[in-house]
Amino acid sequence: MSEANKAKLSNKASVREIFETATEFERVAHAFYSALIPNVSKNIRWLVEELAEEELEHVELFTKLSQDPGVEAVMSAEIARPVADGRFSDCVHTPDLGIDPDDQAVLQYALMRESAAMDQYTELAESTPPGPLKDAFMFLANEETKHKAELEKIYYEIVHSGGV
Amino acid sequence: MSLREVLTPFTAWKHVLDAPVTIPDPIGREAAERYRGFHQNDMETCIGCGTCEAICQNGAIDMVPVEGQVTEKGDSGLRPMIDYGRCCWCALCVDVCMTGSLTMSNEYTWVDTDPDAFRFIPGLEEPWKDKEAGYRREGGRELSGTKRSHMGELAPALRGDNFSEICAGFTREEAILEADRCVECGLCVATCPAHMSIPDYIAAVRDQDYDRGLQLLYETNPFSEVCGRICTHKCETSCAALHEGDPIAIRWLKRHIIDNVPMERRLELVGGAKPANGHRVAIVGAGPGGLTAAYDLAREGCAVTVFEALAAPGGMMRYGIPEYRLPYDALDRDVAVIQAMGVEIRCNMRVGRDIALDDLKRDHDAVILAIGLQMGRGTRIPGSEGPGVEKAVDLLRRITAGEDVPVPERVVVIGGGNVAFDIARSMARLQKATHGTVGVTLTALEDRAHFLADAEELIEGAEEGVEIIDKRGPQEVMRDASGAVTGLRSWAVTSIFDDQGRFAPAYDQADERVHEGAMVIEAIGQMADVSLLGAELTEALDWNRGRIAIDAGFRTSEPWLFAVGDAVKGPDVINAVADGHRVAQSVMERVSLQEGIS
Amino acid sequence: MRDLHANLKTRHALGPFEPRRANLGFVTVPAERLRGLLTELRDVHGFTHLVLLTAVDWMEDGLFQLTYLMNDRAGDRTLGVRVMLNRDEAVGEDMHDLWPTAATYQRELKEMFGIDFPGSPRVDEEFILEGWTDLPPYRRDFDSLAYSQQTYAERPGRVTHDPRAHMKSKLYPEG
Amino acid sequence: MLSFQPDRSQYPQPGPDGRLEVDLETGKYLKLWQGPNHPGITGNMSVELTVCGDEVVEGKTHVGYLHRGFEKLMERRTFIQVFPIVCRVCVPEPDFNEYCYAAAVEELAGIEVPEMATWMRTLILEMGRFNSYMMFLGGISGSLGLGLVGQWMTYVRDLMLDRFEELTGARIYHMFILPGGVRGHLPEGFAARMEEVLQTAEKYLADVDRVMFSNSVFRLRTEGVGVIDPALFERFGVTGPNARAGGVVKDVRKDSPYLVYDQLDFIPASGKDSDIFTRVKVRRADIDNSIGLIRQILEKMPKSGPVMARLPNVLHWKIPRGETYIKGECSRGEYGYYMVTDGSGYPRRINVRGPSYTHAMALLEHLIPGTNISDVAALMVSLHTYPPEIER
Repeated sequence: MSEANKAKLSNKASVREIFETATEFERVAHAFYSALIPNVSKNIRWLVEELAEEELEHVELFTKLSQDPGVEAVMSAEIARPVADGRFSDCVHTPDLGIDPDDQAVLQYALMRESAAMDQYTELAESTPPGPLKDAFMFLANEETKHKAELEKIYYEIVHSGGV
Repeated sequence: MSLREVLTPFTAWKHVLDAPVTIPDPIGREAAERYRGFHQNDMETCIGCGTCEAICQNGAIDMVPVEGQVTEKGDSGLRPMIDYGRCCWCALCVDVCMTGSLTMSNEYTWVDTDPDAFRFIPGLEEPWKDKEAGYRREGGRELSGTKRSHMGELAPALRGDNFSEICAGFTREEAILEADRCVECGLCVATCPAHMSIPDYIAAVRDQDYDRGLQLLYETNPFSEVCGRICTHKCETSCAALHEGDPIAIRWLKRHIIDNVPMERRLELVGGAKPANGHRVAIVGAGPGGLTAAYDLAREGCAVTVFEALAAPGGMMRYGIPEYRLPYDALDRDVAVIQAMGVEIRCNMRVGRDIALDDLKRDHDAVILAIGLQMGRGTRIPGSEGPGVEKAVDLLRRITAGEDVPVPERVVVIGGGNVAFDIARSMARLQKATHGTVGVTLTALEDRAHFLADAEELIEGAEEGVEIIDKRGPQEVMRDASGAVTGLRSWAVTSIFDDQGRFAPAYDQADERVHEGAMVIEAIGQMADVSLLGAELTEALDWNRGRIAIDAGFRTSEPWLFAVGDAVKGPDVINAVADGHRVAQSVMERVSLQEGIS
Repeated sequence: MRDLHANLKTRHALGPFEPRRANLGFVTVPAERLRGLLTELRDVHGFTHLVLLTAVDWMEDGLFQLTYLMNDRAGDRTLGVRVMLNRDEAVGEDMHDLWPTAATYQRELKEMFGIDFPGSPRVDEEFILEGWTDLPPYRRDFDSLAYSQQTYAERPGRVTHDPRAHMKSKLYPEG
Repeated sequence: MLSFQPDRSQYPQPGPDGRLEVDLETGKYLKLWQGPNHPGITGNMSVELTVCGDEVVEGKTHVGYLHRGFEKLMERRTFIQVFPIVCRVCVPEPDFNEYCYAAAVEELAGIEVPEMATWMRTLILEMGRFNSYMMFLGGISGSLGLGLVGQWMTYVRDLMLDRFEELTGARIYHMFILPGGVRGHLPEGFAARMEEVLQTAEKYLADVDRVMFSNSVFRLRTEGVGVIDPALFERFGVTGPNARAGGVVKDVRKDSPYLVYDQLDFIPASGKDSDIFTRVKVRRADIDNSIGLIRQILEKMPKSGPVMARLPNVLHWKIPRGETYIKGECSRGEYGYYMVTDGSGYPRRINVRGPSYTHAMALLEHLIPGTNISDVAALMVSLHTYPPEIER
């Protein structure tokens, strides 16, 4: 077990650490979906494109936050490591969905990510001291919740259809 | 002549001091409770069916558009306007009203200097609008029947172990009784995707003119054998009769017509196709959409070839719907009429395997894709990969094809739509025939009131021994150490739709159950197999959220290619039929245009 | 009633007896046998009361049906005697000598159906209609609706809509 | 008994064609029109009188003032659509039309009417008869200058109209008896309110007995006047109270019972003298009969049960080919509907047989010669005429 992973298992983490994981989480997701676009059949490309776009917005949000002096000021503070962090951190590693994954596979992966993100941000919003970072986590928690709900609906609309 | 007779009349004078019996001021005298006074109409309940107008012997009623009343499914948006210059207050309009919206207040005085005021629309702002007293018909709708006519069905005991057709169809007497109930308002026509002339063909049943009935059916639908049996009959959900009774059995009446016209007579009545016009059209898929388009185009004189991947035409009508709902010979008769128009159906010709789409493109003026939704969706829950988990559509197809399918003593079906019931009831029959008992559990996310399947599926399925468990969300297919399926683990569904009516199930994880079974069948959804398009065409085509993008005329972004049916649009046979007509029209426009150019 | 019919059938060349209720039936008699039948019914069989005399227009068959409804009050029996007349030159036999009231019926039939009864008192006098020049109005080929539309002005402003056509125009005008 | 004995030597004699030769140029004769608006005429009808002095030598009945062509209208309406118009044939006693039409349709269509409905129908018909007689008493007294009785009777009739209103939803054209049954049950407390009306009626009728039947003027002007020889009854188709006043005790309710009359006790009123007085007297007794019948019906009728039979959808209702005649005893005599169907959705022919058709035409014209001008009104009203029955 690496030092870094040991640190992750302890129940405290610095804001910087959390912040960087989150930034990475969103960036990887955006990159993953973007890379997937040309590899899926055109008939499901709309889905991946929509997912990539969502993630891009979040990446931009983190970029903006990192330039915020108020955020910079709390970077070294220690906060409770979220329970969901393990699952969340795992998502930084992108899966292999195979060649030409179908819409259901993409959706299931996206749903899993959204679920982890939602839990992570919800906990972070609770434990981060008040300030622009807490606001950002709250915003993200809210966003990911909506996002997950929307994806679930899309999932059921696509998968549970045609059967009458 | 006595003095008494001269004097007695003067006794009348004793009344001279009596109080007058007349009412000093009769204005405002309240009429009796059930007095037939000025009309009232509950605008929200009224559906604008015009039955009041039809029965009015004075011709006092006009159906008129009213601001705020929207024309929509089951409501014409029209409302009665009554000309009090003609009305005789007989209240037949109230007695016949299909929804009970039209009533009468006991108000009877109305003074106005404008004669046109007496041509009025009840239910707007008249002073007696909300008055409680007044004529209400006693005992409900008496003037047109409210009970659906009986139709013979195989008893559950007689059908549980076989695939014999359940519904016997109406006898003539039953059909006439049922047709008699129709008030010919025509609200159903807008709801029917093919806009069939429903009131007209029902009238033909009433008149016992089956020839006329058949011709009316064929004007809009070459699949009356099929639709007369398994149509989703949304028309019946906008029937005026349903507001205070059973809706008219439109579907069964359609079947009754077709039941009463022998095959040779059908061909005579339908007549032949126009002379060949030299155009060639290829259709991929012999389902209802493709064959309807084929029928129309062939009648116009096109040379139509239908390429069907499976061994027989019909698509889901044959390979999806079980025989007990739609016998194959009924489907064959519909297909035979289509073939009689000169349509060539080439079976066992899977495009992309046995023939290339490019070849079709090259040899024809237009190609219509009518491929349907042949692939079943899976839940992809843990354990769902591997033997023992089947897709409903695959199993149904294999049953139709006569293949042996495994028939365990206990089976779990996931899904609450008609397909789920089709497989559940088919498996129940096979179990009954094989093991003598039925062991099918059907679990669905929805609660009973919101099952996508038709109500009679729930009733008949239960009669046949299918255990229906609603509000269960599948979580895992359970397997034993050897990997054999042992059951399905599910959570209770606490809510299924969000406030916008979109699917968003929520679960109670504490309420967990395992449904025992050696086979789990997934019947949750279907998708189109678009692989036949090939990468190049897939890339070239425009798409719309997973489906081939089409315009109102079912044209794809490629001018030679059209697409129709479940794969691009509607969810059922009648929609496919309706769209088949439209795509045929677009194709005709295209080929005529080519003609103009060449 | 069946016995009576059997009794009269041959002598008056009656058609088959058509019972309606126990005390009501109908029978058709050739026009030339009508007077003899009615007289016998009245004088011998107790059918003294002529309930009504009216006509039915069987235009499609080219016939007028005259119905003499005869009632035996003591026996509570009613017999409808039918005579079929050629519609083109409909002439009935005057019966006012048997029942003076028949004259009124015959006068009305002349006016309303155009069936003549030569010899009937005042048969050509106007009965109900004054200055009528059209077809006798109770004939089936007189169209009372067309007559009223031609004769009287409709008050303007009435327009109706067929629900089915209206829904088409609103919801699916194209198809 | 006073009697008018004119010198008839100067009268016109029938010509060879049997018609009177009245030469107005001689100045001996005068044409006098009684009606169409005249207190002695109930409804729009007129009698064209030829008078010599104050004696009437000839009378001709003229109708057509309110011809609406009902029988034609009926042929142009579906079976249910005819229902609202039949009552309009007769204002004072419209219900007979509703009953006869409904019964004819039911018979030809083979519809069984629920028992409750037959009781309700009988009740309605007796209420209608009562009201018809109220108008009659007013009419006959009015035609002899006794206006007071008319006022009383109008009041009593109005009370009965209140009962009609609460039972049927309308006062005059009730449109309550429709093919298949009737439109509703008795309202709560109806019997008690009806009893009040009947008791009020009896009170007023006792007054009428005093001021009319025990009135020397009334008796002088009606006794022995307008006598119909009972020998004429059959030839002139005289029915109802007009015949019963001449000793021919025939009443369809008894002789050919319909509805529930065979379950009710009553003795048809009758008399012997066949004059105006007896005809009025018979009707007066008929009113008592009706009052008794209404009480019996309300007491004996079932307390619950359906009032309508199941009909085919009335919008497509076709009735097989057939013909029938339905009759009943209305206040004026035999009332009937002769209906012919041809298998279509419309009646082929409906003929309305009203007693006035014979009473006010052939019979009246026969009775008028030799009467005094001032008696014509009473004579005519004593036959109880409703002109619309003549010109349906």
